[in-house]
Amino acid sequence: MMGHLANFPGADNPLLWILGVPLGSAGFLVVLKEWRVATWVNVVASAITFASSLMLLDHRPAATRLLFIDDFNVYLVVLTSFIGLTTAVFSAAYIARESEAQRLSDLHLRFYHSMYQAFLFTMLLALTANNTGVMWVAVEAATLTTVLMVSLYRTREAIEAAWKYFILCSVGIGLALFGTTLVYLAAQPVMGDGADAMAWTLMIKRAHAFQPDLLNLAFVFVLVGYGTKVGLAPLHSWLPDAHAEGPTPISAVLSGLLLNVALYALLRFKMLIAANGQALTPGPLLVMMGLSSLFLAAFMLYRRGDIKRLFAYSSIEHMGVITFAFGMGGALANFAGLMHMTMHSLTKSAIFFAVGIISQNEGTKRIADIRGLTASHPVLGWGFVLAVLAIAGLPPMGVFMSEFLVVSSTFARQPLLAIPLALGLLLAFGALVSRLQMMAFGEPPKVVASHGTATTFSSILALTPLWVHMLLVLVAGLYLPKELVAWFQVVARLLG
Amino acid sequence: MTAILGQIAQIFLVVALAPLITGWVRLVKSRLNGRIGASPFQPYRDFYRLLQKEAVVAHSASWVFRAAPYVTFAAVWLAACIIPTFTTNMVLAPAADLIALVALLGVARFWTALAGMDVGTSFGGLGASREMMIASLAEPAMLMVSFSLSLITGTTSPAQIIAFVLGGGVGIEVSLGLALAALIMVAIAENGRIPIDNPATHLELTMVHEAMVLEYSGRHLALMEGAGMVRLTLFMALISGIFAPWGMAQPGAGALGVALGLGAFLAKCFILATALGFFETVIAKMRVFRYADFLGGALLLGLLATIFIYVSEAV
Amino acid sequence: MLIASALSALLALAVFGVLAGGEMWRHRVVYLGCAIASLVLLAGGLKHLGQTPGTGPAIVLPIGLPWMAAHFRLDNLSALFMVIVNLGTTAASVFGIGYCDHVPEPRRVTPFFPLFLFGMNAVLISDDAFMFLVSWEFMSLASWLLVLSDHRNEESRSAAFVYLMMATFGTFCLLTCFGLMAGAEGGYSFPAMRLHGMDGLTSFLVVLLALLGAGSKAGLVPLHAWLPLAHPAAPSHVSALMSGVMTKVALYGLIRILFDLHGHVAWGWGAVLMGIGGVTAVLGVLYAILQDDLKKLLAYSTVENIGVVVIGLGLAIAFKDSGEKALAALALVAGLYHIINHSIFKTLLFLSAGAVITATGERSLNKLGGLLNRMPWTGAATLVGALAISALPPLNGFVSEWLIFQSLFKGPSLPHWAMKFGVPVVGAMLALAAALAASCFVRAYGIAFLGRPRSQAAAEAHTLPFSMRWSMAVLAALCIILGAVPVTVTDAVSHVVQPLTGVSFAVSADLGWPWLSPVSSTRGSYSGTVLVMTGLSLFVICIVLVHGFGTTRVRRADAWDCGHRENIVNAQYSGESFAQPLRRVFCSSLFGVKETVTMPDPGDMAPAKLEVRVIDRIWVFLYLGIGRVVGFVADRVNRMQFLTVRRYLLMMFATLVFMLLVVAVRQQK
Amino acid sequence: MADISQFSYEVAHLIGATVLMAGFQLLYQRRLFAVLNTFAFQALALAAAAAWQAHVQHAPHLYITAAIALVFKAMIVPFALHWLVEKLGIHRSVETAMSIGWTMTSGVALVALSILLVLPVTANAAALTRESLALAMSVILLGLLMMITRHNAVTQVVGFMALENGLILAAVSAKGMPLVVEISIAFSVLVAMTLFGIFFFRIRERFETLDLNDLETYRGDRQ
Repeated sequence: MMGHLANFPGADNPLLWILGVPLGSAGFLVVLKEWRVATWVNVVASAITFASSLMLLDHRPAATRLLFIDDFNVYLVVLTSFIGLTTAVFSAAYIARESEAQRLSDLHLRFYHSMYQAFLFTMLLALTANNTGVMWVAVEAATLTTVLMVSLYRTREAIEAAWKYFILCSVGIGLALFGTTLVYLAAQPVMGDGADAMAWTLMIKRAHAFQPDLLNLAFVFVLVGYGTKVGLAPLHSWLPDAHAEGPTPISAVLSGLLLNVALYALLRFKMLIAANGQALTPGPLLVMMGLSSLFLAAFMLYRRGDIKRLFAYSSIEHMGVITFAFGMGGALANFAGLMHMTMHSLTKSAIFFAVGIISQNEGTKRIADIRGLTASHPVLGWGFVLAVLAIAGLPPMGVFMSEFLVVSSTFARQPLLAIPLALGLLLAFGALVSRLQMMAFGEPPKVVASHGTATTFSSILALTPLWVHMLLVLVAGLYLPKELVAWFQVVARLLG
Repeated sequence: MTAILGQIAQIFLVVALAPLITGWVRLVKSRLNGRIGASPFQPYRDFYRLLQKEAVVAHSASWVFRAAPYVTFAAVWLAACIIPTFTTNMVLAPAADLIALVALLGVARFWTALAGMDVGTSFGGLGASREMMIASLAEPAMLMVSFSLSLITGTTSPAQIIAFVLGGGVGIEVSLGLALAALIMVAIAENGRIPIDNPATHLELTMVHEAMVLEYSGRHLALMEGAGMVRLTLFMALISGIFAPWGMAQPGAGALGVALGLGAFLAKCFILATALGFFETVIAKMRVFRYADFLGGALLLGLLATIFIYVSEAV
Repeated sequence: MLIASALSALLALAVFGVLAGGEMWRHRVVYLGCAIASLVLLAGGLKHLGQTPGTGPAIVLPIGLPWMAAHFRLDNLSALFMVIVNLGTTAASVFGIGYCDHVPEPRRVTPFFPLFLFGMNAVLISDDAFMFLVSWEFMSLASWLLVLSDHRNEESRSAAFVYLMMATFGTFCLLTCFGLMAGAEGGYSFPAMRLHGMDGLTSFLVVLLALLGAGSKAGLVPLHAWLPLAHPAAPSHVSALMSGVMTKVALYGLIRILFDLHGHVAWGWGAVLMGIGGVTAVLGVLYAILQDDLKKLLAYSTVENIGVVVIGLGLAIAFKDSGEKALAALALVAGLYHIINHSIFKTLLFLSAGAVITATGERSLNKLGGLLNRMPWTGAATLVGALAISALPPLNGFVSEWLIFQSLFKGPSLPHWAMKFGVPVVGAMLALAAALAASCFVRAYGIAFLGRPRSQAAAEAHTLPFSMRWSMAVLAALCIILGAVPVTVTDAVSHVVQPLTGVSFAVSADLGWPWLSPVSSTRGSYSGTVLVMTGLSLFVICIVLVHGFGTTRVRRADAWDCGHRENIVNAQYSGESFAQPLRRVFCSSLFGVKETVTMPDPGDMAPAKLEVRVIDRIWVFLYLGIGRVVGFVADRVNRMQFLTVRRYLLMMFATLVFMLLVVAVRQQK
Repeated sequence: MADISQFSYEVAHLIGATVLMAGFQLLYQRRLFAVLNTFAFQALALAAAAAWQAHVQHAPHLYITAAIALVFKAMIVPFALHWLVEKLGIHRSVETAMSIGWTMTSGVALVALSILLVLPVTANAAALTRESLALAMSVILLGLLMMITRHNAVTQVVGFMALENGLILAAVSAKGMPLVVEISIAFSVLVAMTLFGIFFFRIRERFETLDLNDLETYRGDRQ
């Protein structure tokens, strides 16, 4: 209990900064009145967090009972803080234009920035926690912060979305807690009472001695619980509305970060099962949920009229693919899954950046009202085209590489599973491309909704994160750094 | 050396002989119709007359119109060069085979059809359109005939086929008969004879070939008509050469053999031309859209000819 | 390496194309650069082709799949296709120098053009599955953007959509195909795949998927539907490449998989390929005959020619599997020769279609006419192309068809009864397709270039920049050269074929240059060279005789027209009327052709109207059918978006209970 | 575990069973106030269970959990909901989506499923844990069942709380599970409650009713 305090990192430990800066700035931003300053504080805090996360690449602090860094979470921490930073930059531009349009009051903005940092904190905590309980708390807290942000606009739709989100995720998170408890129960006879039986680093070493039957049961609850958060069909229902009704930067971090973190939690538990060896393999369950998500989302994409919901469903689709990959298991598919997680985060958040600007420019979220973006706003429009093509899985962007690996390796092993996978991907591809063509090409509407007051600075600011992300995705599609590959391969082995 | 001489003789023989054969067919038809008819040498006189006349060319015609007669005639002539008439010992024989022969006739037809369309009259287009429809069935039928011949004799070269048949490699086979029937049908279509086309008609409902060359006059017309005559000779040589090659001079044959071959060829042409005249007199022309049935029949006969070979072989 | 630098130059040109802005000269510079890069690549390919058969140097770049890097290699097959591709791209680039300001939005064309060239070349030199597919899809992507360059046009957009869907469908098929060949361990490099053994089912699936994947890109029936939509929608120099060159890259993929990577395809697949090829050829050309749009017509004609090539490939497979290596080599040489030829004349014809559109602004046959008088260069070059594509001697198209026929004629020597009976049928289909192609191009050329102008635009067609004319002239010259000296080409191609069939085979072996004498001298032979020379002499003799005996006088007058002497331009045969006999004979049931004649009432002076409606049944039943099914399911699924929270919870609850039950059941075992 | 006598098992089971019974009762109630009262009773039983575990395991921190359950769940929440119902004038009968009989039957089936799942798997775990686990899982599933068979928002919230009760029952039964968890549960319940409060407030402000059927007229993305 109090002994946990001894586990807190010291000042030379990057983890202190990674977790401390967001938490501290969340507190500070609550009291900061001037929103213009707050946007920049937000950016600076995120930048510091990102910079400290980069230090992890250099040396990793030793694991404590509370926090740890290993091959799996190191890249996710860097990715999370990176997207946190880019989204903060985008958010600065976005908020500036929103408040010009007078859609948000000062109080709301204060609240928004504070919650943004709090959300980052919970994400990073969930990733670095070496304790199943702490991780659970962090994910729950993430739900709470995002619920508040989703309902930020106080519109009828926003509140309904937040309500749905809250109820479904609370139930889900409750089930996840039960799963966590079950895992503790499985570990406790082997590890003894107390925090040892909840520490990832310790559990994984002795997982082979755990009660397999209990682990089976635990995994079902964890899967349904965290799976809700991942947005796997048929647990996905909160996701599209929550993405659609909140401010766009929040949609970006929901898709780019929250889903990843929930999946990360799920995968940690899968590692335990893999290390145990006697438990039922969770593969079929994951494959099933992956495919159902893929197909549901693919068909849903054809009937979407709202641009943000469209891409929210696309997130469901990709989470389905990733889950499928991990369900298949094996070195190639696991590698592909990890790669896909990364690429999806970067690409999807980039798409939401673009979507944010688009809906601000055009003054609508209706796909039918958006036309000819490449003609009316070339830089934005082509960036958007690039991003959507990337998410649709066209080379040379990164998503293609992971889809290539998943489909081809699955086909060599289980042709009957690969066929629906390929079909689902093709279906989703068709929907995305047809919408993309509608929005990006064609005759642009004659009268562009008047948001012309936006300064050039803020529009450049808004576009930079989009292009930075796309550049990364483009590079990653052709070249991955050796270290990252090594980490992926280690994790892929652990995932079984 | 004899091959070169044989070739040169062949080249000029076909051109020299062609009007006579056409004249003879006309004469036979006239007599059967109860007319006296013109001399079989009348076509030569017609040519001379046409060559002396100036050529009238429509304002809207392009150079294609003026080049087409020469190209058409040259292409048919070239095709005729490679069909052995009196000797198989020809230097150009390996340069083209039956497939190339079909294609060379295709060249002539292509240009004629283009010429028909060049002036921009409705008759020209009508003729070209019908001609191409006929060709689109006749050509495959002809190729199927080549296919079955190649299966029977192991070669597509006319000279080699004839050599094979002369060598006694073939007995009387069903497929050979089918191929002959198909070839005759194709020949009728290719030469624009009754029942497909009437070379003497200028009635718009029935014209095919004549509609395309309607605008020609003078030397152009002479060449176009000459090409038709050479084509007729060519087909006679082909049919008689393959299915009745007797008397044909082989490589190594002496002057007597060549003379014999020449005589045999003239005799065969005479018989075929008489038969053609007779046939054309007793039969009526078809409606345009019945052509498809006729030529489709030829195509199927060709196909059957190939397949029947297995029957003969299997037994 | 020269090739590598040319490829990087293409990428750099794409960047320059983005920055080109509105200045036309910059666009011209990009095209000039493309032309130079293509020439370099062409030279590289030729240089390699000249060398003895064997594997070229491999290049490994640290990109692509991290644990195996990207492998590139230029072997004989890729060198041959590199020559084919870059012949077309050179011509199209040169054409583009003059043409680029005639496209609707040059800024949407110029940057993607070099990327397209890059993609096609990269496919050819890829030596592992990943890079192959990346380049393959990259090629599709670039061409999709090019199709979309006229994005304000609704038709172009839907064409682009269908195109990209089909391309991706093909990519997925190839992806799974490579996945099977690589095995679960992921041996994605081509050398590893060659060594990877396959059981019966895997082998079956590999061929099927390769056929679907490459076939959808090449335009085999029934996967051809995108082709006549997308090819015409792009700017003409791009259409030329898509039709003339990109489909060849697809065939390259097919050959690479079936003859090289897989290597032991069963003869039954050869039969299937031949059947598909035959059907594709006939249907393709029939569709072409019915078209009024010049570019659509050409696109359908591409479908036909792909069918012809695939017949050759199928035959080669059957021969190879039956141990007839020399005949396999012959069939493959024939197929490859036709690939070369088609890339040349189809590029030429599309470029000339571009020239016609530039000069008149019309692409409907019924608005053209008499262009030969206004555009003598283009007209002459197009005539050569039309003759070549109609497989008429002495041009190149005939040579390859002749070779295919020759190998087909040997087909019945195969031991399988299916082949003995099937080969003649395929032969008949091929013959039919060839003959119909001639009709098709008589119609196209006769109506567009001959006769009298059918519209003001056609009557006022203006001349073209010299770069456009020259690119066409060079291609036309190539058509003649490849037809006149075929042996030189077949000898080069047989180097390529040797590693694929395992036998060293020259088509000219028996009689020597310049005689094509497959199998033996008595089997039937052909010599374009001799034929041309004889034909020319006869032509000259003909002129000399005629002019010697007669007069050379010419009088210009009105057309006689059986004495009708009317001057109504519209009384000329139109595209529809020309096609009418063929339509009646071949198409009425096959395509659901409907002709409706509206006669005016007696006394009414209004003209009678004939409407012809052609339904592509494959499109209606297959493609629209799939669309309807997807729409139906999507409607049903979409209801899930509008449930209450309680029902969503119910779904969650049901999932949980279901999974618990699964665990309970599995634990009992 | 030598000091844990047979007696302590039996008491623990008895209390656990009481919680479960209360869960069933929740399903059975037709009136809103009765639901609230039953919920208070369940929370009370939970507090007792926590306290007993604290005693048996010699884990004093569990007394805090017991206290939270007692004060917060058994008293404050029911009162607050009571107040809300009166204040907002909510219809006081429970609208069910599934007949009570079927609900009860499903409930029994769920309990059977829980027992089926838990009993074999913890064969060599502590018996105390085992049975409590089965009970806890049943309570959780019943809570979920309640959420999906009731239209009314208040009953849904109660269902959710019942589900949490099951979670806590499981957590306190797990021997030596660190305090982190208890704090977090308490914390989340607290926050959840405030959130609910906020929601109720807003929902009242905008939709005039707490019936979810009215709330979800929009449901996003109608075309």
